[in-house]
Amino acid sequence: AQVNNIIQVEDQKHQIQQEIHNFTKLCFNNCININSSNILNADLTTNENQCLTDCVGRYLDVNLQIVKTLQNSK
Amino acid sequence: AQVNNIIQVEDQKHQIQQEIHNFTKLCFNNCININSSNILNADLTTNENQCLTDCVGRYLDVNLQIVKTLQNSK
Amino acid sequence: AQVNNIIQVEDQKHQIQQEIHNFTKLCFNNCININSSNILNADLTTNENQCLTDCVGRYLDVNLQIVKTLQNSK
Amino acid sequence: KVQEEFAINTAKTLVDHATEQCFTKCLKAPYSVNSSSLAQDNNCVESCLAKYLRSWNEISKTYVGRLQQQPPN
Amino acid sequence: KVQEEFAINTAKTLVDHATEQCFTKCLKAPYSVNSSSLAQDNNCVESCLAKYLRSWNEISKTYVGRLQQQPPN
Amino acid sequence: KVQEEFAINTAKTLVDHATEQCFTKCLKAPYSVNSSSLAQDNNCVESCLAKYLRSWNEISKTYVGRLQQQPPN
Repeated sequence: AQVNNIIQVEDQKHQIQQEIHNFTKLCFNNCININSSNILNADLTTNENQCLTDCVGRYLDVNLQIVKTLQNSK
Repeated sequence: AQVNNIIQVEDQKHQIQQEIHNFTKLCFNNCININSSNILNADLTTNENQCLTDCVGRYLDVNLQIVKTLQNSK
Repeated sequence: AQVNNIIQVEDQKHQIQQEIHNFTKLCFNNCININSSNILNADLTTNENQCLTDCVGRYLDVNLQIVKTLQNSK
Repeated sequence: KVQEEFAINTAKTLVDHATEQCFTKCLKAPYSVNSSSLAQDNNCVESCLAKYLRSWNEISKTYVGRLQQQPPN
Repeated sequence: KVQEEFAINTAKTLVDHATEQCFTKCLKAPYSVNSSSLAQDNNCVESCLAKYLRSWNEISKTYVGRLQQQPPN
Repeated sequence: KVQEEFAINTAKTLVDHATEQCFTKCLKAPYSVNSSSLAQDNNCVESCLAKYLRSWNEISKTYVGRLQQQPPN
């Protein structure tokens, strides 16, 4: 039973990690500007940081809006 | 044996559903115009509808053409 | 034991094949020019061939650079 | 039980794909939250979802119809 | 039997990827079927497939050659 | 042992995604190797990787914070 518990917790952790990977791909791609002029600059700017946070937040908002609309339409 | 049959049928249904998901992603992306001017318009136009049908049809044509070419080249 | 060995070798071959599929998708997309003017031309040009080879080579270089940087930062 | 799981998976994939598509089509970086365009974004998502579901239905019909004419090899 | 399945999987993935790439590169929305450009589209797919297969071979050689010089860690 | 495998998988996915993103953002076809811009490309990858890791951390914090406020249904 304990082994099953550990596996279940790890499984949930795995899903969350997977989501973090997906968000990073999407939001990095849309928020972070990589080009020859800012090379060697390893820090995120304030705007980039804010964009990443808002990107995740609004993605989850859109997801929630869609789930709610589908539940109400049943 | 009956359980195996049910699983096999469900597996085939699963593959077909997966294809429908993939086609919807591809063809929605290429046929449907979402922008601020047509928001709150939830219907598909005649052109959008036709584009979706042709998108699936011609994708399957390309797939068949490729399978046949490969079979003939063996 | 021998069965396990065969499965392991096949598994490694599977991973390599998977990488080849992924590289072909990425590098074909970036190196090969398909348009109406070069249809019926089934050969790769010298430039296209070189681009494919360099695409794979430099992708592996970037991968190695990233692995090394992460190992050094530990 | 297999069928139940199947229906849940379909719904889940539909929600995931619609979220991805409608987020990409309706919202643009830098995704600022206090934007005055929040209501407009929500309307766009609503309309996008409706069109996505109709597209899914249309494509199901087309694909299943084609499979009946000419089964996969 | 493992090896047979392996070869079938490789062929299947190759067909799937080539279909996806050549559909996207050769055909454009609205994908009308009665287009006078049907023959041209088919030629484009033929050429695209040939180039895709050559690319796959070229990349196999390059990748396997590199793995022999420097095995993966 | 499950946890070890988990950490290895996370690192592997991170490397794979960063390679894909930074290759695409820093290098352009025809990818010629003897280019005088080799050092510049490497610097770009270095900077891209650093930003990718910081983005991953930032997004982890945001997402986990949100899950704590409002658990997934």
